[in-house]
Amino acid sequence: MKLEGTYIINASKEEVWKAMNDPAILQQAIPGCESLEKISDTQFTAVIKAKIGPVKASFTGEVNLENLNPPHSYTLTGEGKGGLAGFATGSADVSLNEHNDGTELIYLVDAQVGGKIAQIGSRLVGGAAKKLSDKFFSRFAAVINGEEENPE
Amino acid sequence: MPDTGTITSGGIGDAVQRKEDFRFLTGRGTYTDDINRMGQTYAVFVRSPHAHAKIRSVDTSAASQASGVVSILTGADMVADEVGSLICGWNVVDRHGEGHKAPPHPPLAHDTVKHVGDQVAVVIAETLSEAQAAAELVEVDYEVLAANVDTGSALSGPEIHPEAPSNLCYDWILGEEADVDKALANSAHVTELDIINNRLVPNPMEPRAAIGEYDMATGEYTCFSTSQNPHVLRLILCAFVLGIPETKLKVIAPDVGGGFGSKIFCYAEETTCVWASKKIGRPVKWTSTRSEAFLTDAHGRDHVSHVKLGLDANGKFTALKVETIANMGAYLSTFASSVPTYLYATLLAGQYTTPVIFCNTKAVFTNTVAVDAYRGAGRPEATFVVERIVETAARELGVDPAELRRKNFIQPDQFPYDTPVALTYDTGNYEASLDKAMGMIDYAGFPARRAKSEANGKKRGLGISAYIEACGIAPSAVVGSLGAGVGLWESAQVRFNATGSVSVFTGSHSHGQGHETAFAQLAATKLGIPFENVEVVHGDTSKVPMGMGTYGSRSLAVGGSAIDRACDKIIEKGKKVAAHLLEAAVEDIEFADGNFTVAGTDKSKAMEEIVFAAYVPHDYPEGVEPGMDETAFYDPGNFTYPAGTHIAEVEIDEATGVTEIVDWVAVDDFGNVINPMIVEGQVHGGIAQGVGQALLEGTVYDKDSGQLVTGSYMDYCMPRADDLPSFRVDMTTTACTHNPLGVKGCGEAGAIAAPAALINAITDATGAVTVEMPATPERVWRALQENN
Amino acid sequence: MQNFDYHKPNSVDEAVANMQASDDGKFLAGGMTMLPTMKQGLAAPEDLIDLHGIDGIAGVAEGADAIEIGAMTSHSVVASSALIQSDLPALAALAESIGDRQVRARGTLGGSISNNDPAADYPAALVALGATVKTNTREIPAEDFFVEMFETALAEDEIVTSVSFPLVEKAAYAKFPNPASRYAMVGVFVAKNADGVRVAVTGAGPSVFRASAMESALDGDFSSSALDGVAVSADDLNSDIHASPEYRAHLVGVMAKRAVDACG
Amino acid sequence: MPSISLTLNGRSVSGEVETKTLLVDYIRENQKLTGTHVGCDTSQCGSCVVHVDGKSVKSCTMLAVQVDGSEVTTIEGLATGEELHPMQEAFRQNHGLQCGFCTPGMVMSAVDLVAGNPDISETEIREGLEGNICRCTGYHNIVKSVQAGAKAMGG
Repeated sequence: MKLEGTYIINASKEEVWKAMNDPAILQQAIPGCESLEKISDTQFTAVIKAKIGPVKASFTGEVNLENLNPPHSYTLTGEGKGGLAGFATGSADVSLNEHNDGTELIYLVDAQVGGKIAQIGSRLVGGAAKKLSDKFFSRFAAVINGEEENPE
Repeated sequence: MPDTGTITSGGIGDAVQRKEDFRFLTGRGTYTDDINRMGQTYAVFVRSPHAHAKIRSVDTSAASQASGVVSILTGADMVADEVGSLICGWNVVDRHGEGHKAPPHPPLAHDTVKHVGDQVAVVIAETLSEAQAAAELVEVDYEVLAANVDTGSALSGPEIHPEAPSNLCYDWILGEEADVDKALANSAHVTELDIINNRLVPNPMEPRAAIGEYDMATGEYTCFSTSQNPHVLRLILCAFVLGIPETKLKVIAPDVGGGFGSKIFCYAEETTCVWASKKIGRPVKWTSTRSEAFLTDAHGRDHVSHVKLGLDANGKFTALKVETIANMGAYLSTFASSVPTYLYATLLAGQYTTPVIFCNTKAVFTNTVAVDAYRGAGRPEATFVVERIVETAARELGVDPAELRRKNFIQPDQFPYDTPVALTYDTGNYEASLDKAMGMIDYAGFPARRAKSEANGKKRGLGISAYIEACGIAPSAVVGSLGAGVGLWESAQVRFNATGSVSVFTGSHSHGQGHETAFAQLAATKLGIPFENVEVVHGDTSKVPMGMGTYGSRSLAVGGSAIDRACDKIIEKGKKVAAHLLEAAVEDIEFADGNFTVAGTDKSKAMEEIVFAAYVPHDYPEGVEPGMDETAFYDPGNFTYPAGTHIAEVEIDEATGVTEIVDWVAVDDFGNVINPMIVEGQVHGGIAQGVGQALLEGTVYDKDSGQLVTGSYMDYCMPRADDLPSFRVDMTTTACTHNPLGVKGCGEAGAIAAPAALINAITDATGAVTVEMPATPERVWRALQENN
Repeated sequence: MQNFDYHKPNSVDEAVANMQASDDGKFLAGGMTMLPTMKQGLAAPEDLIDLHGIDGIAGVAEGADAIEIGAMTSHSVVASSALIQSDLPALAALAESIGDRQVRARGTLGGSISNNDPAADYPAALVALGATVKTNTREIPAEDFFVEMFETALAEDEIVTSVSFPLVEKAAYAKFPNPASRYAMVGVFVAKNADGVRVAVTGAGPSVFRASAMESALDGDFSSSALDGVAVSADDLNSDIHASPEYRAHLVGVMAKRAVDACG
Repeated sequence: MPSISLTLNGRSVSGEVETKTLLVDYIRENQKLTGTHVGCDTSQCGSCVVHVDGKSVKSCTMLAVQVDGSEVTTIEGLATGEELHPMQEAFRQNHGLQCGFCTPGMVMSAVDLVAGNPDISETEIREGLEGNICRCTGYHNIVKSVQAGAKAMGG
């Protein structure tokens, strides 16, 4: 499934780019992210506790930064295994443009889920994915903007 | 029709209540999952969450340490034990003379997984929950490959089997393409239509289950299984997969909670349970969850077709050309290859005199669960093609669809009728069914009803489906020449006990059809004994001589005929005994109503007396064996051809696109009827599944990921009571000419007839040329938007 | 499914204490969502705190210009309550449309709204009627209670005790069920009282929402024809195999009209 | 493990159960009453319907610990000896079953549905059986059975 969105962030393109490569900020932004450990500059391992309504599943997996074109764009890819729940994979093409109020961040997410969540939760998968990517980018924007946001 | 509540004597034609109902109604049925064996263990399969992937490694180390784990077995263990591939029992030879591609189908995958749900390992533990917990700890490392799930584009998608280039299983033809093309070119009118036959999940309410058990003392295996054909399962397991002599494997299919085709096949799970039971020395039980059933039970249908029908200036059909892509799924299931070929293309004549027909079927592999026979198997697809294109032609030409059909019907005096697609219809009267159905629905009054609906903001439509099917697939010599790996006879053993009760052993299996009742009626009538005295035994390979099972509406036509033949042998022998006791010549003995009588006299012996004499042969004819126990194998001379007309009338809510079935009439010709109550019930159930296909049931695989999106009742829409109307069912009768009972089979008719009737009604109401199945409210709403 | 510690407290305070003592606890009301989720292995709480043993949080009571329904009141009780049938028949009819007979026998008002499934029926009623959700610690207006998909204003250890539904002049609920699951694919609850008309939509979006353009149109002329041409944007609506956003948007309009007509 | 006591088909039973034990598993595995069936895992098919304190519920969506102190009736408890309950008899008379797998749940739902309503309409029956899926009968004869059963029960 594909999702897209745009955020205006009150910071320069360079500042946003730096944040996009900062594991600490990424961890704060990824909903339910319990740990994000750096393997290399572009590779991380992550533990994410996803909670959608009654469903609670822990995903472990990798996050990679690809197609780096500083400070304009990159692709954030990830895949996680959630045991019985199944798995999730996705990529987000993120690009930055200068904007009157700072920087315009445009994302295009392509995500897939598999296993039990795909099999029995199809009516909710789209909404959940949208909610999680909105959460990620809005938190990301908030963290850069220095706004208070309590990560779950 | 008799009132189905009537209790009568239990002879042929009586709507007698079913013998099996008391146990089912009181919760005393014995289904496979109700059986528990001493020392039993529980199996849980580790399944692929990916549609297509290489297995890099399977790590069972953590799982094997888990509480209660007895054993964890993988594909590598099966390779080491030389367990065979699950086979396809029907070799379809393609247009170039090559056999179909049947790539290996290991019961446990060891190299690649090819659909979501493909099994990789089995965890066996002391309890079910321990097995479930441990299965979660099995770590499989997959290299995910691109998935290919779309029927229409499968040939150009990622390759699934090296043995099947371009994912082509076979490219098969029936008929002469050049003749058909020429006839089409010379036709006054040609109607063309793209037709999709949607994939269905059979969903018998009882999920599959199996127990494998090995007795070290005797070297014998027992397999309890939810099978429609225990003997066929035994044959496949013994001869092809596990290499066990048939004397050492007993298959028991106890009460089975519906099958609809999906329980014909030899599956990985029962195979694994039987194999594993010897490895661990204990019984191994597996019961499918519904979620697993969605991922592993063979699905049905899934065709994409392009169809052309030619008509001359008088509206007579000149030629039919059908090009179909049929999805086989990831592996070639037990009888999958025969479904879109011999069970499909051969029915494309329908009830009509179309002189030339050509069908090309390309069977393709995809990363989806295997597709095989599902109620109707090929014939619903054929009927849908024929009845949709005929309806469309009538609308294009502006002629009454009933009249166009009538004009092209094979006439009663043309039987036996050779169709251009290899079949010989023995008998029928298609117009009689059409007339009766039109009368029942008040066809003439439809325009007035439509006008009334329009006034209430509703679109009304009427759809006819004049179907034909071929049941009781036969004879063995013919199916053998077409590639079938088995014979298609049926066996019966009729065993009188000394005190006059009768056990009838049949190789066909009952999983809802009521054999225990209908077969008892048959034997009781034939032998002239009370219905209550007859018990029908089925489903156990150690009791029943041999059998081919239940599918293709064959039980009565083939299995029933075998019983009839065995009864003939009993009567024949009884005559010898009676002649001796009555001091008359055998030729002078007549048998009627349970009595052997010397012709022209009142000298008579009842069946019970003869049977007693046969078991206590103190005064007995010389050279005649004692006992009264006869076996017959019946191999029919032809298919049977049930046919009829169903008419659906619908009302569509213009605002929402919701279709309501406001009336349904079904007039079927099943030949002679043993128990009209059971027959009616079969028709109702068949229609419901056909309505399900047309309105509700769609199987959706995500095109990118290959995940099954409709994997539960949350998304796969099963027909419920409030989705369906009451049906008005009636019959016409032309007796089958080539079996002793004159019967044809009734199990699949509804599922075959219904989809075309409904889609014809919906397209009539909306004005759309086509509405894809399932015709969901949104699809119908869009059709209304586009056509008004 | 994994084992858990099962608690059956006798009071709300005890239930809260059970939750506070747990690292990973869940309240269990009707269990119609929770138990299937646990069966599938998609949730495995360490503690399950069953609210069935608590007195005083189930039942229907008449308040001043309002009906107060205890959180543990089952859908079947709401559907068959003589009081609700006479004073707020739209709510009784809504309850009767939830799930199936067996689900209605077990499922509860409190459980349903605390879960806030985007396709649940009750949220539309609460929002359109301007209901107040009462918890063990506070009162929350319905519109603040439903935050987003599966999220409410409830704290982890907060329990809904009752919902107070103000009586209105007219109200009706029109539902288009998902053909398979029978959840609301689109459900529209219309309520009219002296302050004006409120239209709440469930099933169509990520969470219940008010259709303000429809409300304005109906404020001026409370008739279904007033909704002609008042469209709901498909932009943020749900998309799944059963219905596209465009179709859902269309259905919101149809269901809203039907609800208005049903108001009489 | 918690201990529970209940009345099952008129008989007092008690014992320890794991908290995760579903009512249906308790009935089938612990009490060996296999007439109650499991046909799905998303609480929709209704093959597992039993009565708890007189109301029909899906026993796959209740915990065994939740019926502590309750009265539970399964299909095995409906008939009196060999004499069928009027609803069971109506199903037999009207051919309201084929494979029999959904039947116990269907009958238990029907008994609850028609209680006090001998003249229940076809529409009410069809809507009232929303929670029970049958794949064999097309519901036609089930509806007839339930209507006849309602009459025979006399409300």
